Amino acid sequence: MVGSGILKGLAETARNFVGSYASEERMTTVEYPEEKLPRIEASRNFPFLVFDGDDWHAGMRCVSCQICEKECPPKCIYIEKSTDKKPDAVGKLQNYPARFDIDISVCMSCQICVEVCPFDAIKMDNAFEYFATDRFGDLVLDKQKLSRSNEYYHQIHPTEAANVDAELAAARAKAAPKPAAPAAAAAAPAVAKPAAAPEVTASTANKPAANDPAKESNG
Amino acid sequence: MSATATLPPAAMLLDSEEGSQYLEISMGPHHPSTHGVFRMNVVLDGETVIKLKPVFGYLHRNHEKIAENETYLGSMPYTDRLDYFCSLTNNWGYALAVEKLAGIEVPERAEYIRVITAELTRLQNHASLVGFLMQDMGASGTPLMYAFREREKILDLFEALTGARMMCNYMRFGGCRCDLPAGWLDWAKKVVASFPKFLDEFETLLVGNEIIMARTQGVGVLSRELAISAGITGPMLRASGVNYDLRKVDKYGIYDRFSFRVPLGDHGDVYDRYMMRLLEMRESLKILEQAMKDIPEGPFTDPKTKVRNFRPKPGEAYGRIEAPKGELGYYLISDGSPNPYRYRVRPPSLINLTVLEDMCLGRNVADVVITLGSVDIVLGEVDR
Amino acid sequence: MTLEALAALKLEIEKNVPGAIVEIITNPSVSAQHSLLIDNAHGLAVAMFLRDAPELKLDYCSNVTGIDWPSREMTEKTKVKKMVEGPDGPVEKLVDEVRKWTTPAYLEVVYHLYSMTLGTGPVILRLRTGDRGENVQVPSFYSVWRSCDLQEREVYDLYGVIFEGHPDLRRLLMWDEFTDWPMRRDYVDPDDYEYEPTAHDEVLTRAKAHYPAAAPAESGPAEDNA
Amino acid sequence: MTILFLILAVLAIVGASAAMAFRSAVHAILALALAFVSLAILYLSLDAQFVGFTQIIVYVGAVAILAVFAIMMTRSDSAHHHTEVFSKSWLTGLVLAGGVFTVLAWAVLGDKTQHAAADAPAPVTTVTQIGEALMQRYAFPLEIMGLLLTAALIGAVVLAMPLLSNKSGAKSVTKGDAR
Amino acid sequence: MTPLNGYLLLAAFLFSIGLAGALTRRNAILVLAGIELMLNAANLNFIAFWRYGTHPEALTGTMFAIFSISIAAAEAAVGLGLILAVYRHFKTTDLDEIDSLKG
Amino acid sequence: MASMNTGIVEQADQIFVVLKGAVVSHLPTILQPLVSAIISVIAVVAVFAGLFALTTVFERKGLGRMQNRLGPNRVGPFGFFQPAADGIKSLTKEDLVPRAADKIVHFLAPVVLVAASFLGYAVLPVGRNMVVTNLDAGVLYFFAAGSMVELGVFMAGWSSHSKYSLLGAMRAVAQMISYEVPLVLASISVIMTAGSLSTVDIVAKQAQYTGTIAHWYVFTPWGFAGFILFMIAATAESNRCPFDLPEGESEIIAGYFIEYSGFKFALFFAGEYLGMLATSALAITLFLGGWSAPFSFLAWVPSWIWFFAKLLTLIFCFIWVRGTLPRLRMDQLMGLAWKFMLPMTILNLFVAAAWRFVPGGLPVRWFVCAAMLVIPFALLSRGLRSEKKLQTRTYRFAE
Repeated sequence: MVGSGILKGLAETARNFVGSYASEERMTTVEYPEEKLPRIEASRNFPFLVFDGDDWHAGMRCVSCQICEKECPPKCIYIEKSTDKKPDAVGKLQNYPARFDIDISVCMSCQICVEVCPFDAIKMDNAFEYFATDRFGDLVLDKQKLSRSNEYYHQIHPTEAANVDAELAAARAKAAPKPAAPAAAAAAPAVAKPAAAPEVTASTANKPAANDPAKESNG
Repeated sequence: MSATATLPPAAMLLDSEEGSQYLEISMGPHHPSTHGVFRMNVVLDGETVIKLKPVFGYLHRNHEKIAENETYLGSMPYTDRLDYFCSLTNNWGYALAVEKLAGIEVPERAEYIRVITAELTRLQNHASLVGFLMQDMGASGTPLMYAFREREKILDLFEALTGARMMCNYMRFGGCRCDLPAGWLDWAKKVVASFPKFLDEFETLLVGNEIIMARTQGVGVLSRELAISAGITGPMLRASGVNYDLRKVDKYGIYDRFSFRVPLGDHGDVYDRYMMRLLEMRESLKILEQAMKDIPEGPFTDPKTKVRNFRPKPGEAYGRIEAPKGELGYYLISDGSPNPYRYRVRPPSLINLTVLEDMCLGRNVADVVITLGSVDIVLGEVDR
Repeated sequence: MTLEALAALKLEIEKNVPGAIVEIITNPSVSAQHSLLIDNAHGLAVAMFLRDAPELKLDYCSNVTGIDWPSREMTEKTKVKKMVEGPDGPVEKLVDEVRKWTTPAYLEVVYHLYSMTLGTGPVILRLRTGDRGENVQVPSFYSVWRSCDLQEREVYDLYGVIFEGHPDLRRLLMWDEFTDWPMRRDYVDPDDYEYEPTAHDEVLTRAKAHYPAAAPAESGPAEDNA
Repeated sequence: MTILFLILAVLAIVGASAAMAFRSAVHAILALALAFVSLAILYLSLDAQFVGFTQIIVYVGAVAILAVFAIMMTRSDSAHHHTEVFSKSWLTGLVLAGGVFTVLAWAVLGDKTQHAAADAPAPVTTVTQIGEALMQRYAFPLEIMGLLLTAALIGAVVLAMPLLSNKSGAKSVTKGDAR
Repeated sequence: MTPLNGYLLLAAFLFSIGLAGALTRRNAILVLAGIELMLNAANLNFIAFWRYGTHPEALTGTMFAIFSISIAAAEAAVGLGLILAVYRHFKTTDLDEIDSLKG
Repeated sequence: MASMNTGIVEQADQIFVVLKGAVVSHLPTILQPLVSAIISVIAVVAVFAGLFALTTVFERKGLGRMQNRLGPNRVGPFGFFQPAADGIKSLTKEDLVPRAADKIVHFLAPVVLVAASFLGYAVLPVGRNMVVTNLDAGVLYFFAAGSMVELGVFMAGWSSHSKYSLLGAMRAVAQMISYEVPLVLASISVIMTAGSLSTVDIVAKQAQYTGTIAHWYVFTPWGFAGFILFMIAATAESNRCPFDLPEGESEIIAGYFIEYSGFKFALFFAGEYLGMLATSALAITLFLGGWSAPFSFLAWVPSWIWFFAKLLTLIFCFIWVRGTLPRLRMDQLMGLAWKFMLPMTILNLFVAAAWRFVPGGLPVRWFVCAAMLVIPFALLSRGLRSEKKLQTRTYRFAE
């Protein structure tokens, strides 16, 4: 009879209406600022520069090889090489970026810079609560604003960071026999932090980062 | 009353020989039902459409030109932004074309991952399309919210795999960017297993509803002949009764390994088009179950293919896949340099709009809205 | 489609469409999608034949692409044995011979045809214009395949190929008042620069040139970091 | 001669005059609706409840709305067409109307018959009474009225029904010509 | 002036306005509106006579008004239908033009 | 219930009446009727305006719950101060008037609309002895007030000078005129049975009990059918989903009030909800026994609580339907009015008459009357299906 389909539909919405009070998992939404969804480990947002140790400038892994600048599809990275050299994460003397800017109003979070970086120096952040008051100044991040500690990297992407550290340690071990590697030893403690369980769902990096320049610079 | 004399009502009416009896309205680009910044210039006689001209280009950013100035890899994230609902199938289409051009073999596991992600994409695209269509019919968002509830679960899966919910940028020439993370497959199995429950709910809510039947049956009819001639593809073509699914015809990837059926409609109206989507979701679930059962271990990408400095030999290739909206093709010409000499996207949304006027003439405004809704367009792809 | 099959198809076309000049363009890439170049005068007839021939039934035109081939300076070095007047008489010697020529400039339209009925394809058709200036006409296949409607309009819009016989040849993506052809390779962006925050000095310079009176406050953060 | 009567009378006259004088047909009909409402309230003040409400339903709810509908359908809102509002013989009409009013006013004012006093008790009329009257004394006129309304309904539908050829004409509108 | 005279004068004035409108307006719809106004004026007379008459319990005035309103409704419907039909033919509702075109 | 002190029950029931009486009695006799009327009017306006505010929250929360969302929950406890926030927002928003608009009519339209929406409440008894005025032709008055809303709608649509608003106004007026016919016809069956146009009388007739069951008209076959038909027509009259074509946002964006902003927009919103509340209240009065309790043993609950409880239930039904159904098309809407609603309401009139005159006990009357209603409906369903107008389809699959 005409109308039975409508009644069935009404029953369905009524079931959902009652169900929304009965079962929490039905709810599509969460009350955002108070309640946050668990972070998914792989999620990415904007790139940052990893540094080892405590001094962001001394520990910066980037050697300003400018590969990311060339490969970046929207061309949002701008690098100037330094004229002098400093030891890199492995201990080799390398250039460092005199200037490293990322225009995050142009960046489209594609992760290609991370993929092409041979030095594991640039990684993807997953902080998303950005805001800026100055449309022009605040959206171009310089290298200080971009740098994050290796600990922070471990916090947001534990599995990936553990792999990276293992690779770096191997590279360092290869480089170690050669005598001039005092910087490598200094950088070594960065490996200390144990990686969280490599479970995709489990990562809930809600604790404030130990050294989280993103919050300071944007807050 | 002098203030009102500045804009006579005659200006609202078309100046035609028959005396100004037609009303010309511009639906869009800011209109709640045009699925983005799409515009239709509609001429109405009363509420009957007597002329309809789509106007494109509000979202045009010359994607093809950008890609021609970009490396082969650099275009991959831009393909995400074509049909921003289905970035993974866009990735696949582009990767497929490049693989054809450069003759790259894709490892088995990568093929399975591609099928899984593509079918998940199809699920979320179809579910939300049906939701949007109901929204166009005025259903206060309830079906759309149900669809989004399920879509959210699939997007979480995408995020865990690729790092992004919509702009995945996941596939690479010769495979995928990264392997499935630990535990992902079990999670995906759970999502897929709970999906039929949602489909049942959706169908109870929608399929028997007399109002939906009355609104959609016999509306926006597209004949089989016109559909073929106009190059309509995807569910819209199959709703007109043409058995043409690239997963069956081209058997690209590893689709010949899965058993699934292709639903076909007989009337080619809006009702058939939306039922096609509902039925295709069931079939996609079948493919997903098989793929997730059979997925082998192994490399997730072809190790011989370089990420950087990728220069295919000169030549050209056209690769196409069955995207949720229809046939998505990429045509590439290489001149041996790191950038493609010519990069062309064959957007299903745009070509499916070819027949919009044919489907809408003689119907009224409300029918135009749902006919457009049933075409399933995304303006990122239409305008590129 | 293999080269042999394509050659057979070429013969078939030439048999059924008298006067048609068909040329096979080989594709050196692994995809091996070779194509047929058709002369403009018989384009429509060939298209009709391909659509209606019972053994072909190419009823579905999937893709219409425009391509710009500007004239290019080509140089080719070949080693040629030549008699060279040596100090002790003519000697046969390997000599580099540089051959220079310019490729003809034309616009090309590529059609990818499939058969929905038979599930075969693709057959690739190419049409070429006389040059890139005045002679940019090719026949429109609108009357053969409706799917050429919007796609040919797009090619017209972006490349300036004029499709003769298209009933509604207007700009598709660009606005009606636009005059240039943006997808041509010699297209230069107009200087309607929109100032964006950027780290790139060259872009910034361009932006400043566009906005000569820009206030110092707006000069961007790039200098601050330097 | 209460204040209420004066207010309503002024409203009715203003509404009616505006209805006949406004350039825009829609404005005229809206003014006419004002006159209709004032008249309805006048009926109510005269203790004719039923007639008052019927007046609003029929005149405001139906006649005025139908009139604006007709104006929309015939696109005859003259506010912005630069045509004459009044016909060529407007002077004749005005003089005639003035003459009619003079005669009527003379007759009304010259009438010396005694009517019920101003403070006469309001007659009690219930809907029941009206119903009974309609069903008994006025049964025949009621039937005739029903017949008339039915005939009017059919007649209006037939008159207003668009010619069938119009429908097929809509489909044959040329497509393909620019915009 | 008795209350009745007031109502009668008002009715007379409204009637004249309606008459003037019906005679002078060019727009056919407004001519119809004028006629409605005249009918209304007549109704006011009926009600007033009934209220201040000698036999209010007989309901004559009310009845007359009710019938008059019904007829007015029928007249409006048919009249507007006619105007629509005329409009379809002449593409105008201007009475002077309809007069001069003669089909 | 025997143990209940009837005095307390009586007092709870009549508390507002007594309060008003107490206030009025302190005044001089000449002022008493005027003050009494003013108090009643203010009370009705305040209560129903408040109810309108509450309804908007209920609607948003209810829709949210049906869609598995929370709905507004930020302003005040459980988000119930949301309408206050909305009101402040709409008051402080800039009032935009289109340049080409007819300024005066544009301004008057919301005023006419809201005023007309409020007029109808005068005859609705919200409790025992609680009615602003007991008119002899109360139902007629209600419809007269309702018919003025159409004028307001038209004024809004026409004066905005926008194509969408004009389309919306034409749709709205056509729809309201069409559905007024079944609305009135559905109520006539009640009026016929009750023998009165007075809302108070109609409720009084239903507030009697046979055994424990009240004489609500909805408990009869014709009353039930009439109630359903009335509610369908009422949904259309108040432009609610699935008949919300005049403002169908996906088609004509917002319909006749598209060009309104700020407080005037809020007035349209209010007018629409007030109309919905008024027609629901009339449905309660005509079919659901007004303020009376359904069972005699529940009669101790104060009458006004019954009235508002029923009103909220009906509002929930409106929200429920809105959360479920898409909207109809214009021609289908008109077809429904003239081809389904009109014949069914007329048929219902005959059934109502038959209910009175069919001999034999209650079961026989039930059977006869229900058959008279169900059989035509079933035939209609079959007809629609055989014409393949409304049919689910089966699909073929290619392997």
